[in-house]
This record gives sequence, structure tokens and C-alpha cells, in this order.
Amino acid sequence: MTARAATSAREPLHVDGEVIATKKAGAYRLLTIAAPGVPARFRPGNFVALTVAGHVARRAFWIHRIKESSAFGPTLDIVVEPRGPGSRWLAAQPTGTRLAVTGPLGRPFALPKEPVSCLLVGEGYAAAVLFPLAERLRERDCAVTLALAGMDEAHLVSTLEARRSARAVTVITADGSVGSRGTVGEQLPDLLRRSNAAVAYAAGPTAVLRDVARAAETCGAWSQAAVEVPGPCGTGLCHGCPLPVLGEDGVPRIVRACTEGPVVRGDRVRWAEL
Amino acid sequence: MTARAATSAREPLHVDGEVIATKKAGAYRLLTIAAPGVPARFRPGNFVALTVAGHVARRAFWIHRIKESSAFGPTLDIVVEPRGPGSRWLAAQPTGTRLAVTGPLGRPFALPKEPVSCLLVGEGYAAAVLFPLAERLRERDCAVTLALAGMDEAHLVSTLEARRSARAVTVITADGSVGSRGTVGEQLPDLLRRSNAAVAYAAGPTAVLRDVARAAETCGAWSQAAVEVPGPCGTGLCHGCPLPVLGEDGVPRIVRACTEGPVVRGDRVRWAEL
Amino acid sequence: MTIALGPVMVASGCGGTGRELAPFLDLDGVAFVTRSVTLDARQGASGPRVVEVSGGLVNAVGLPNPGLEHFLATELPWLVRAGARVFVSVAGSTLGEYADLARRLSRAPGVAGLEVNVGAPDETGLDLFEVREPYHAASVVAAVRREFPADRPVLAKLRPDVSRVVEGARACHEAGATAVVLGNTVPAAFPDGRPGGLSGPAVAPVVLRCLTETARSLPGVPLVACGGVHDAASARLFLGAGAVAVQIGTALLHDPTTVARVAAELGDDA
Amino acid sequence: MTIALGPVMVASGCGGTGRELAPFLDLDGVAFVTRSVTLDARQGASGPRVVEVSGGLVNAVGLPNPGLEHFLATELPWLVRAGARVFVSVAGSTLGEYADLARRLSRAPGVAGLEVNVGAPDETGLDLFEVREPYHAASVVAAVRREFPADRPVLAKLRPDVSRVVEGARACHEAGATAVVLGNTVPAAFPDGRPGGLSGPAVAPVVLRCLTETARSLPGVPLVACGGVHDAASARLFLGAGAVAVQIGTALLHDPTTVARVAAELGDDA
Ligand SMILES: Cc1cc2nc3c(=O)[nH]c(=O)nc-3n(C[C@H](O)[C@H](O)[C@H](O)COP(=O)(O)OP(=O)(O)OC[C@H]3O[C@@H](n4cnc5c(N)ncnc54)[C@H](O)[C@@H]3O)c2cc1C
Ligand SMILES: Cc1cc2nc3c(=O)[nH]c(=O)nc-3n(C[C@H](O)[C@H](O)[C@H](O)COP(=O)(O)OP(=O)(O)OC[C@H]3O[C@@H](n4cnc5c(N)ncnc54)[C@H](O)[C@@H]3O)c2cc1C
Ligand SMILES: Cc1cc2nc3c(=O)[nH]c(=O)nc-3n(C[C@H](O)[C@H](O)[C@H](O)COP(=O)(O)O)c2cc1C
Ligand SMILES: Cc1cc2nc3c(=O)[nH]c(=O)nc-3n(C[C@H](O)[C@H](O)[C@H](O)COP(=O)(O)O)c2cc1C
Ligand code: FES
Ligand code: FES
Repeated sequence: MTARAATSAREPLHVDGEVIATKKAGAYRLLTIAAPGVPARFRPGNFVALTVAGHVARRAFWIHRIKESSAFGPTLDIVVEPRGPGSRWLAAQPTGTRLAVTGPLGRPFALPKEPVSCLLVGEGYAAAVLFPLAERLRERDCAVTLALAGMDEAHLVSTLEARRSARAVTVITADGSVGSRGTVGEQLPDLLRRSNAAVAYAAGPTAVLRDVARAAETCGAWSQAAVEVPGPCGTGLCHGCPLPVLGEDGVPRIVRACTEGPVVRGDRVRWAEL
Repeated sequence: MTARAATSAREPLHVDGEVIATKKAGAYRLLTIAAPGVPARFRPGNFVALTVAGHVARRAFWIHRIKESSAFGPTLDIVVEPRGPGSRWLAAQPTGTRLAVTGPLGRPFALPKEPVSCLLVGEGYAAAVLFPLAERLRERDCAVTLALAGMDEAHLVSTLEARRSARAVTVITADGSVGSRGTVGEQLPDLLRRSNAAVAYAAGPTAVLRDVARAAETCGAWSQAAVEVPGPCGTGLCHGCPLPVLGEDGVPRIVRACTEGPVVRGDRVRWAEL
Repeated sequence: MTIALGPVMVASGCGGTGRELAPFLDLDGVAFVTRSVTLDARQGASGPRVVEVSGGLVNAVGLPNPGLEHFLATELPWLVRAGARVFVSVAGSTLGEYADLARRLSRAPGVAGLEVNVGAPDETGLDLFEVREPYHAASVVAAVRREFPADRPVLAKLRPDVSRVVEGARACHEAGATAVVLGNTVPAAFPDGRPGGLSGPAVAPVVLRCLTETARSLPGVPLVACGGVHDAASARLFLGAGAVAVQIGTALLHDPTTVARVAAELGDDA
Repeated sequence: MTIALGPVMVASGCGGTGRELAPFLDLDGVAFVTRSVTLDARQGASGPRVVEVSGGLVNAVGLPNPGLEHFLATELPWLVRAGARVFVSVAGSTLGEYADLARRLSRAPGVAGLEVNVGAPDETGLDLFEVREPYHAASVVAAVRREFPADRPVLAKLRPDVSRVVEGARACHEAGATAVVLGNTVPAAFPDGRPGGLSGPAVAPVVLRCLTETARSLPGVPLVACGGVHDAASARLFLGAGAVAVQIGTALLHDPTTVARVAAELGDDA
């Protein structure tokens, strides 16, 4: 009975990681973390579970980017919005802090087999998960339209970089401080039409995910939603992160968001029960 | 019902303190702490109770020195030996760390009314408490002999400074790495005789305190021991730090080490029960 | 009788004799529960009395107290002069001792009320009257109530034992307890195996369960929550779940200004 | 019958289906207790199932499981192939259901033993057979024991309720339990007042008390400790107090390599 080095390239690792850079990004904090072995297993839509000092429950964060670093090998970036005790603690950690990192975790985004048009809609910190997806889609010659939303300019993720990852970028803020003023919901029909998307990918608060799923269904597009359901482990061990879905057989089920998700088909989620 | 500003100059305060300097000192860590109002109330033998992140129980530390600092007003120094979770955490804190500080706490050393000879015996980190005592005694024209002991050179407190505070300084290490090789116990009779002490003050492990108390009694000298009994609060609220003593009336009692002590007459402690 | 406890009380055994708390809290008007007082003086336990564990403390202090006589002569008058609303916690080995304590305390000037400690985590070790069954606890409360003026409150402090707490609260209330305190420490062990009681934030979810079950089953009984309160948020949790007041113990050992801070914050709510 | 449990087991409900643990622990030879399985599939609770509290978690997962049939068809064979020593945790609403579960599991290849969940923190909410009194728990154990081969262990998992645990352990042992697991979660409440069970380091002192009292009163009964084990030191505390093995639950949610690490460190002791 020993700790095993995960053999399959798909299996997550539990490693002793380290914060190697930290910087402010609007209302968020961008952390670069060395977590040996984790970046190589990454696929867009994965997340990591991090240990927060003094807390039993792990905290989940989308993997925003994999970077090469000369000193540490490949590293991963996460975007932290400081709000509760765990996220505030993480956001305050200096370079050099050691962190237990488990990942990559969860089902990644499903990619279209053909080079179709894709609409990526992200609101708040969760938009972070869409950037590596956009790159992967571009590599597959998909036309990527990226819509980034937030309550104001400070709550937008990496807008500058967005221009590099996507063919078209739309920015929406609730207060109109940058981009167009309004909500994702209002602009969705237009976005779907203009992008002519065959697949819509969504990340953000439940309302955004639901709106995208419904709008996509109306247009006959597929949708994929990156769902966040609170849960203590992130590894599938506890069944503590219930996600109400409809099975392929049409039967309502509750699955583990961290393991059967967090990325799920938008038309499978029973949004009213979330 | 409000938090009150302690009115009596003798009463302890509970304040938001800050680590303003930290440096290695052999096996120990010397922390300088700003704790507004605490230094002004200090008398030699007092200690402070500090909050350690993530822990319910407070940790007690002898006040080693009061210093003037231009930016922070008077500050206090403590000597931390990193061994358990609390002391390791403290020793690792950088400048700027905020710490809840309660103090000064406990009964201080009783000072002789006349300018008599005094022997101060300290082993390990606890010797820290003797330095401000030595100064106070010198101010009262007492002849101070200071004996500092430790298992090796790294476990001696401020030996350099000792020369300034005391007329005679003896250094004893278990491994003979500096000073004379041996234990305090072995050298006590000699120390008492040479110093011709009317009062012996002791700080260190229980064995040292007991040896000093007994040797003093044999010589007809008074003794004062700075006792460390584990307890969660340090403020006298919980009765969690039992110190077995003999009352003035000869009746065995258990008193609170943090409040009726930590400095007690050596001949009053029932050492066998500690 | 309406009981005005104030929303935040000092829990038994965690406020020293009052003097040690005074530098950090103006006791004027504060509901202060003394550590448990017995007829005769008790030394308390000699070994390690309190150890730290995850999220709390395990203690077996052993009820050190100077005995009723000495308490009446020294500690009580000081507390009364400081303006505290003094609730004397009483503990005894027989029903007769409880009755005695109540009778003598009823004549002492300045006693606002009594708290009957019928929830110690290990009665045998303490040589206390055993309250294994709810009717035992109720008989203690009845003995005290008979000897103490009907216009002053008698609180019954129970173990936070989910499987018996509703029955215990009902029995104590019927026996005359003005309010029921939920509760004392949770029975636990020190790392070395000795019996003790667990307190602090770790026990809050257990106390909350006792409170919700009791409040639902006994809507007419005033309940005081005690266990793990350390800030205004944790106090509000209990007050929101039906407690008329909270007591604060362990948190005072961590930060002696806790009662003052929580009371001030809750005062701001009103 | 001697029982070889190995000193460190995976606690019920905290090892997923086994597959999710496999990247972090070579299951070969590991005593793995499944989450509690019921005859029919259960969805589990829909609201927040687990919240973090000081030193632990409060959970009311609601026994989500695919039902016995599906479990036998998919999860069990996978665990057996991985080499795990599978202890199936069983839960039911009637004695008949428990008997049924035991009978059908006795025929399934690769079941090392059973664990009878007679200590859920809130049976009513779960529609489980109520085990308020020790003889209720014993009747469940007896029903299971009758249907399960005598040469394979049946563990009885109790609530860590100090006031009843000794009686409960005695009754279950007399009813045929090979060993008694102390225990399930401590009855508690979520911050919003819903009933749940407290687990993690916060409960270790409570479980230790249950263990020391039971070990002293029932020296012949093999006891397995469960509650708050998170490193070798906490495991040794229980093993030193008389447990033949420890189970690890919550700590796996915090660090999925815990069982592997603790087992390795304890192995170094030997
Ligand atoms: C798959 C996934 C990916 C996530 N990615 C990010 C990210 O990239 N950036 C980021 O800032 N946050 C992300 N979150 C939320 C993050 O895990 C923490 O919940 C958040 O940081 C709040 O924790 P806290 O301790 O600060 O606050 P608290 O509110 O005190 O958290 C208490 C508990 O609730 C849980 N919780 C609270 N809010 C959420 C939420 N929205 N979703 C899930 N659990 C929650 C926490 O995990 C924790 O167990 C993600 C969550 C999930 C499930
Ligand atoms: C009056 C007084 C003055 C002290 N002064 C100093 C000092 O100047 N420098 C220093 O390094 N340490 C001092 N100590 C010891 C210090 O308070 C801590 O106990 C020590 O740092 C160990 O705590 P820990 O968390 O690192 O270790 P742990 O062993 O994990 O501590 C666990 C618990 O045991 C208590 N404890 C452990 N050892 C002791 C001890 N020797 N005395 C009292 N309680 C103990 C701790 O306070 C804590 O509650 C003093 C103790 C007392 C009572
Ligand atoms: C050190 C200590 C001493 C205590 N002494 C008593 C006591 O004498 N009588 C009593 O009824 N409760 C006593 N208690 C229990 C507390 O009053 C309180 O019920 C319990 O600790 C739970 O509340 P808390 O989590 O706020 O501490 C004591 C608790 C501690 C920690
Ligand atoms: C999320 C979760 C799910 C659990 N599910 C079960 C279960 O299905 N059956 C059971 O007997 N115990 C269950 N338990 C209880 C654990 O097996 C264990 O007894 C308890 O959590 C105490 O141990 P720990 O502190 O190591 O977690 C569960 C615990 C948790 C935290
Ligand atoms: S968070 Fe534990 S299974 Fe999903
Ligand atoms: S440590 Fe609490 S009274 Fe001394």
C-alpha cells in the first residue's frame, strides 16, 4: 500500500507546489504556480484543488494558462477573486509559498471534430478557463468569438490577451466602464447570430451558464458549461458537489460536479434546481 | 458593556501588535514587536501572550527587553525557540506580521529593598527574562552575577550583552563549546559562594529552578523562580496552569502559574509535583 | 418571569474571578457566570488541565474553587461592586449539597441568579451528583429551585448530547429551570486518554444541532447557547436559531476582549 | 476468527467508488470500506451537502449510491480487480432490507466483509432503520450476521455518543459483530440549521473518549477508531489507546494521499 506515481497520463497528481509569481489583475490576483507534472496533463476546462492553510476543505480554481518557465519547467496560472477566507488567503500569499496542488481535475471541454465557429462566453473570474480553450480551438482552425463580461473593468479577465486568442472579442460590463454596457443575457442572441456558432462554451455564474445553454438550444447549437458547485475535495471522493442533470436516457440524476463535470453539456443540466 | 481602556497602569492590555524586526540569534529567533502601551507597563519578570495563527491557545513569551524605536515608540523583544507548531510559526513570521498581544502579564520579580548581591541563573531561552531584571538591579546598586547556561553555544541568550548588564558573567554549556563545560546544578554551590548572593533569581527548565531554590535555601538566601506552566490563556481566566505551592500558612495549594506567578518564591513551590 | 440575560454572557470557568477579566471588559451590567462553586473548597486537578486540539481545547480543570464560604466573602462582593449581574454556577455531590448552596446563595446580596451545572463531561471523576438520566438532572434543578427565590432565574446547564438533550431540557424546565443552557463541554479525551471536555469552535455545530432540536420540540423554553461562540457571526447563528442569549467561554481565553467586541457588534444590530 | 484489517482503512463515503482514489493510492491489499449501499438506488441530498467548519466538515450527503444491483455489477468488480479488500457498508430502512443486503453480498465474489452503518447522525432524515437504543443496533447486526458467512468479518459502525457507546458496542458484539467501529460522524447541524454529521480533526477527542471508555469496559472486543485521523501521530494515538485499526475519511478529502502516507509511516514503526 504505497502512494503511487500516477501512471496514466490522464490521472491527476497530488504534488507539493509553489507560488512562483503573483500579481494584481484588476480586482483579481493572478498566481503562477509550479506544480511538477500537472501542466503536462492539462486539458482546457480542467481545474486544480489547492490547500488553504488552516482549512480542511480544498479550494478549486480553473487553470487559466500553462506557461513555460525556465527555472521551474511548465507552470500554471490561476485567477483568484478574493472574497472568502480561502481566496483571500491565497490572494495574499507571497512568492515562495508552498501549496499542496491536486490536478488536473475534472472533465475538460469537449472539442468539435470539425473546424466550426465557436462562441466562448465568460463572466467574472471564471472566464479564465476559456483562454486555453480558445487557443486549442484556434489550433483546430475553429473561428473563435470571445465574449468577456464583468460588473466593471476590474472584473474582466485578461482582455488584452483575449485579442490574441480569438478572432472577435466582445467586452460587456454592467456599468459600461469598458466595452458595451449591459448583461450577457441581453446580448446573447446577437452574439450567437453574429458568430454563427455551432458550439457555445460558457463559464461564469449559474445565470450566465443557463442563459447560454438555453440560447444555444434555441439556435440549434451545442453548448458546454463549466459549472462551479461547492464541494470539499474536488477529486470525486466525497459525493459532496451535487449537480442535477438529465441522463442521456432522459432520467433525472444527481452527479458529482467535480468528476462527471465540471464541464457538462448545457442541455443536460437541470438549471432550475441549481 | 464595552471594551475598556485599562485605566490602572498595572493592568494588562490586549492590543494589535506588529513584528517590526526579526533576527536569528543562535538556535533562537529574536523578535521585536510593537505593542502600543505594553512596554510602558512592563516590569522585569512579565511575559506576553501572543496569538498564533490557526490556534486557539495563546503562547507565552518572556519580555526580554524594552527598546526605544523612533518609528514605533517603545517596542519589546522576545526570544523564541522554534520547537512546536506555535513557536515555529512565530519564528518564521516576517516583518510586518500582525499579532494580537496581551500583556504585560504575571507577577514580576520581587526586588530587594537593599543593595545586596544577587545571583541570576538562566538556562536556554528563558534566560531572556533575566536581562531587564539585571538592569533594574544594577539601577538599585545591587551587585549582579549572571550565570547563563545552555546545551551549546547556540542555546545561549545574548551573552555579549550580558557583560554590560552584570558585574560578573559565567557561561556554562553542556558540550563545553563555550564557557565552562557542565551543568548549572554542578556549579551552583560555587556560584552562590563566590557571588555571596542574598537573592538568587532563576529562569529555565524546572530542574534548574528547583536546583537554584534548594541551593539558595541551603545558603540561607532568598530565591525567586520564573516558572513556565503550560496553559491556554496566560491571563488568569481559565485556571488551566496549575502550580503546586505551599501557602504562607504552610498549607499545600494549587495556584494559577500565570497570575499568582509566573515568578514565585522558590521555597514555596512543591517542586516534586511539577 | 421575563429573564433579561443580555444577549452575551460570560461562560462559567472562563472569566477567572472577574478581576482578571476587568482590564478587558467593563463588567458593569454584564451577565457573568462564575466558575462552578462547591460547598467545600476544591484544589482542582494537578496534571495538565487544558490542552489545545484542532479547533478547540480539551479541559479537565477539576472545578478549582475556594468553596462557598470563601467565595461569598471575597469573590462575590468584588463582582457585585464591579456591577456584574452575577450568576453563580453551582455543583455538588448530593442533592442536599445543591439545596444548601441554593439556600445560602439566596441570602447573599447581589446574586442575580444561579446556573446549575448538570452537564459536566465526567461526573464520576469530579465526584459530582450523577446525572446520567434526564430525571436526575431535573431532581437537581428541583432541589435548587425550592431553595432559591422564584423571582430570580435558575439556569440549567446541560451536556450537548444530541440523543438526550431534548428530554433533559424538558425535564429541567418542568422542574423549574427558567432557561436551559446548551451546553457544557462535549465529553472527550485528552491525547493521553484522560477524560475531559471539548470546547471552542470545534463544538459549535454540535451545540447548534442540540439547539435546533430543542427549540423545535420545546418552543416555550428559553434556551441559552454555549459552545464555540467567538465572534458576532457565530453568536448570530445561535440567536437566529432560537437562543435568547449566548455564553462565551473558550474565546475569552483566546482573546479576553471577545465578550466586549461581540456585545458591541450585536448592539449595533439593534 | 482473527481479523486482519491492516492498521489503516479507507472510511466509508470518503474513497469515492475507488477509481477516484486509485491515482493517489495503490489499492492492492488496502481495506476499503465502500460508501453505504442500499437495496435501491438513492440520489442523495440535493442542497449543499458538505460545508467546512472549524477543524472539520459537516455533511449530509444523503447516501447517494446506485443501489445494490448496480453496485455489484460495476463498482464491486472494479474494486476487486484493483486488489482492494472490500468491506461493503450496508444501510437499510428495515431489518429485512439489511438481511437481504447481507444475503446477496455473501454470494458476491470478492467481498472481504461487511460494515453495518448503525450510527448515521440523522436516521430519520435518511429513512434508515432507527437505532435509538443499543438493542436496535444489535438487532440489525444480528440480522446481517445470520445471512453472512461466519468466517468473514461483520463490522458494526456506531455513533461516537459517549453516553451510549459502551452499551452499544457490547450489544453489537454480542449480536455477532466481529469488531466495532467508533464511529460515524458526530450529530451536528449545518450553519443553516439542517441536521448533519461532524467529521475531521474536530471530532478526534470525542472519538478517543469513546474508544478509551469502550476499551476499558470491553477489553475483549476489537475496536476500530474512525474520526479525525489525518497523520501518523493521530493514528498512533488511537492505536495506542487500544484500537486494532483506524479508518480515514475526511483527511482523504483534504489530501487524497493520506492513507498511503499514514500506512507507510506506520509500516516503518513495525
Ligand atoms: C470547478 C471550480 C472552479 C473554480 N475556479 C475559480 C477560479 O478560477 N477563481 C476563483 O476565484 N474561484 C474559483 N472557484 C471558487 C473557489 O473554489 C472558492 O470557492 C472561492 O475561492 C471561495 O472560497 P473562500 O474560502 O474564499 O470563500 P468561502 O465562501 O468561505 O468558501 C467556503 C466554502 O464554499 C465553497 N465555495 C464558495 N464559493 C464557491 C463557488 N463559487 N464555487 C464553488 N465553491 C464555492 C468553497 O470552496 C469553500 O469550501 C471555483 C470553484 C469551482 C468549483
Ligand atoms: C510564562 C511563560 C514564558 C515563556 N517564555 C518563553 C520564551 O521566552 N521563549 C520561548 O521560546 N518559549 C517560552 N515559553 C514557552 C512558549 O509559551 C510555548 O509553549 C512554546 O513556544 C511551545 O509552543 P509550541 O506551539 O511551539 O509547541 P507545543 O509543544 O505544540 O505547544 C503546545 C501547547 O503546550 C504549551 N507548552 C509547550 N511547552 C511549554 C512550556 N515550556 N511552557 C509552557 N507551555 C508550554 C504551549 O503553550 C501550547 O499551549 C514560555 C512559557 C510560559 C508559560
Ligand atoms: C477551562 C474551562 C473551565 C470551565 N469550567 C467550567 C465550570 O466550572 N463550570 C461549568 O459549568 N462549565 C465550565 N466550563 C465550560 C464552559 O462554561 C462552556 O460551557 C464550554 O467551554 C463551551 O463553551 P465555549 O466553547 O464557549 O468554551 C469550562 C470550560 C473551560 C474551557
Ligand atoms: C462526505 C462524507 C460521506 C460519508 N458517507 C458515509 C457513508 O456513506 N456511510 C458511513 O457509514 N459513513 C459515512 N461517512 C462517515 C465517515 O466514514 C467517518 O465515519 C466520519 O467522517 C469520521 O471520520 P473522519 O473524521 O476520518 O472523516 C461519511 C463522511 C463524510 C465526510
Ligand atoms: S467535491 Fe468531493 S466529490 Fe466533488
Ligand atoms: S493559563 Fe489560563 S489561568 Fe493561567
